[in-house]
Amino acid sequence: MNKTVKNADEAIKDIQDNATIMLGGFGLCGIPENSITALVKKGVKGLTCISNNAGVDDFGIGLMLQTRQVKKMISSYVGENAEFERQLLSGELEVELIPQGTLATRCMAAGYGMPAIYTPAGVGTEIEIGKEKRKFIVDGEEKEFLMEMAFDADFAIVKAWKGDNHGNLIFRETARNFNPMMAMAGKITIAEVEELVPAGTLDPDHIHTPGIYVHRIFQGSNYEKRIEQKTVRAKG
Amino acid sequence: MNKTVKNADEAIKDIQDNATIMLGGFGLCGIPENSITALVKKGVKGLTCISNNAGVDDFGIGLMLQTRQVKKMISSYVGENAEFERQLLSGELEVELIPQGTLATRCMAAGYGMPAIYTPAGVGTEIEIGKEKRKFIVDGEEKEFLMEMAFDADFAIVKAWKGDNHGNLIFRETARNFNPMMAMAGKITIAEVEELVPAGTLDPDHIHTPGIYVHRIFQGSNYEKRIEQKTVRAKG
Amino acid sequence: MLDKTGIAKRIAKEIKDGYYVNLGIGIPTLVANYIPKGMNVVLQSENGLLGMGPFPFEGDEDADLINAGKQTITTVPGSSFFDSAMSFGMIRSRKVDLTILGAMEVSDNGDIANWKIPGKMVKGMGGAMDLVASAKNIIVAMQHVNKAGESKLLPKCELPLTGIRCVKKIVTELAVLDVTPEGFRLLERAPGISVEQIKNATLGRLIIEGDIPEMVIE
Amino acid sequence: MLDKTGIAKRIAKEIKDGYYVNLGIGIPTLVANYIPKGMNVVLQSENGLLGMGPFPFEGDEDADLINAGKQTITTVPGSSFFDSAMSFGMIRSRKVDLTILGAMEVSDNGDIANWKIPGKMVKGMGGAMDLVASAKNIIVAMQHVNKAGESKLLPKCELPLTGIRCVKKIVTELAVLDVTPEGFRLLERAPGISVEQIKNATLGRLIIEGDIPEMVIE
Repeated sequence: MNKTVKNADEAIKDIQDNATIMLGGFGLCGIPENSITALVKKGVKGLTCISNNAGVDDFGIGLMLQTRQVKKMISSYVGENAEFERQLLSGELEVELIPQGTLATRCMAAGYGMPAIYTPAGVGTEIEIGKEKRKFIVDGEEKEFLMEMAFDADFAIVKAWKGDNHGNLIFRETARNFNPMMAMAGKITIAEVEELVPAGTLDPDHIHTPGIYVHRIFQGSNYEKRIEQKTVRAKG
Repeated sequence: MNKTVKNADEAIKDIQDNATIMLGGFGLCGIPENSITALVKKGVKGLTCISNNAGVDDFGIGLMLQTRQVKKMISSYVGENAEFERQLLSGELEVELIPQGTLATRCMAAGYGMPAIYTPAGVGTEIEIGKEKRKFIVDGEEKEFLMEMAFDADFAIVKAWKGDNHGNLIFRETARNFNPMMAMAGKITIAEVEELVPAGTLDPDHIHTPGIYVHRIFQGSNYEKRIEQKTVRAKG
Repeated sequence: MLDKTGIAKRIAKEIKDGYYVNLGIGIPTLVANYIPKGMNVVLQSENGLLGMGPFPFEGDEDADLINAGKQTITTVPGSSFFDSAMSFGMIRSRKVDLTILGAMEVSDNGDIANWKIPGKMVKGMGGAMDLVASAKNIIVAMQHVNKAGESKLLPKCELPLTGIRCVKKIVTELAVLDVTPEGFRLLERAPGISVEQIKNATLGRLIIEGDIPEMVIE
Repeated sequence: MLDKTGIAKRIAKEIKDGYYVNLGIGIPTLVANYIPKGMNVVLQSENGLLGMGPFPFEGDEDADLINAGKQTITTVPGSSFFDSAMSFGMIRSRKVDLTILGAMEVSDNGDIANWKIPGKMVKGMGGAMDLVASAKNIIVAMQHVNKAGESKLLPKCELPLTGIRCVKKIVTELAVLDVTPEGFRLLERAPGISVEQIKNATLGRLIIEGDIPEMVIE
């Protein structure tokens, strides 16, 4: 069950124009750096990107915005990104903002084969427009929920800390974030890892994403792991 | 955040007659042995038990059947249990059989605050009677699903391998099974562990159930860990 | 006519390199023994394991490590453990390539009955309903006829259903058949079995086109 | 009048031993600094952490360890990491005892607006809509009036809503107020602030019953 590919170029080689891709990460933490670089190099266009954030001007998905490869972003928070703002205001870029928990759960739904889920997030706000609303009794109280649909993504691209050639993945700290759900949700899932080990090396109890969800895996290189907001305290 | 209690008796002391309780485990693997013994000792009656299986005649939930403490079992497979069969046929015991994945997912729904989920399991069978059926398009094909409701359990009782005083849990091998979802789903969750360690001992990346879901934890004793079907192969 | 081992051996030929496979209890469990050496196949056990290995050696059994049939087992390199929600999640999202299970009855539209006999003690459906409702490829290992000689390949199941329109292929002691929109399509005869015998043993619509080869099993 | 630190200190008094708390960006983040020593409180960060600790010492920052505000942080003993689905799962299932967040406007029925200003670039709601839709106890840290001196405690929010009927308590530079079915109930005055000043700064229904004590903050 060897799913190893040589590098990011090989992993993403069949991603075509107008594909829908999920990209793991929260802010710049746990993002598939190598794959993003490869997508920029390949120059694939018209992408719909499902990712919690859109990177910054010169890192993460921001790099794909610079090259105008992204047609649409589906995110919960698009943050501080001047090029993003320019493209959005000029109408070059379409943006769908959805609550972060809804984003996570719509990924999970896809991975768990659930066509739709119910969440209270967005009830009574503009988010509910066009969505089915439904009341359920929860803890003895009637409460309204929105029906949200599972995502349907051609590719999911995730970044893990360690992985093996079966595609088993282990994430590190808060770099886990959206990666496990997106790994489950992609029709084709590509995983890049900091360290690729032979099957049997990872403790089966420690694996966060079983290899069945992962179609291609490679060991990335030159991880920058940029910090978006370095906050420290004084010593002593 | 010390959630440690002395033992099973203390952990279950406020479980009253007619409570609905979830019990983790698959077959006899990963079942909360100490808590079951304490429930038998306490003699609480009229219980509704949500558990994948019902134990065997003289172990697991079977012990609570012998003492006629169980009013209703919600399970996917009740297996080989003579006393169970006797009580069922005599009308003393009510049984609701539901698909295993539905059972797991209804627990998960409760833990994830989703009032209902959709699953195709049981469509076209007697399981669909009385349930809402709905069509969704999945991978371009129309498919029918049943709406299944999140469980509403007063208590969840789970068994983990290791835990800490914050209630963080790590499971071992296939003894994990239903335990993590049930831990998330109980209004009050009780965890018994083979080894209880101080907070900070367990690697935060290895924790399967974060302590926020667990209300009481204790180190169990005298685990029998009975094997239901010992199957071996000859050496060499 | 095939014995249980023969059925398992014939089904093993349906497994392809790179498959994730879920094996039900009974004959399907035996299939694991006949997967060609060198083929990369990962066995899923729905109680929370990918990468199931053979039974342990005497003395090595581990109470925490069982399969969905509650038998003590082992793992192979590359295995992973997960909870039941994720296990059925991967089943529902069709990540498992092939599901092999037993049946009491199959109808010629692919309905399956394998969990309940009216009047007999019901043990429960376990994970069978989830598996048949979601699996992308289901092969059934079953007896063509019951002990009274009555066909179990029917126009319509008489027993309570486990799932509908889901079975893709059937391997019995007599034959290999595909389930098609037009009914059971006979693909192979068991050694020494005639087309006539299969016809007589099949109550559902049966399609017989051209010469039906005898199956080849090592 | 309270400064930001004062608001954070006052809110910290609402935290009880044994609480799991989610702190939003801005003033709520400061609250962590004023949780009484010895109190067992676990901070949840919705990007996947329970047991958030203070900022790291210079040189100890770890790119893999950030909070929901994307700031480098540390963990405390007993912490755990999990994915975003579980994180919002525990939020939706009301395992988090208290959520503290900022707001642009709150209405006297508990509606909150804090994510979008028409005509300005929208950055997104992040996790705010999930938090306000599910949290069992929401305290808002906000300014009572905007820079033009206009009330932000309104009969009805004018900005696009983040959530409805969810805010339980508000701490501003002027006052502490509960949100009740009858409107804002004034509980405490900030040091040096009169009831009259609070009245003038509040457009929504305001309930003033009996003597309103001045708040006590160390």
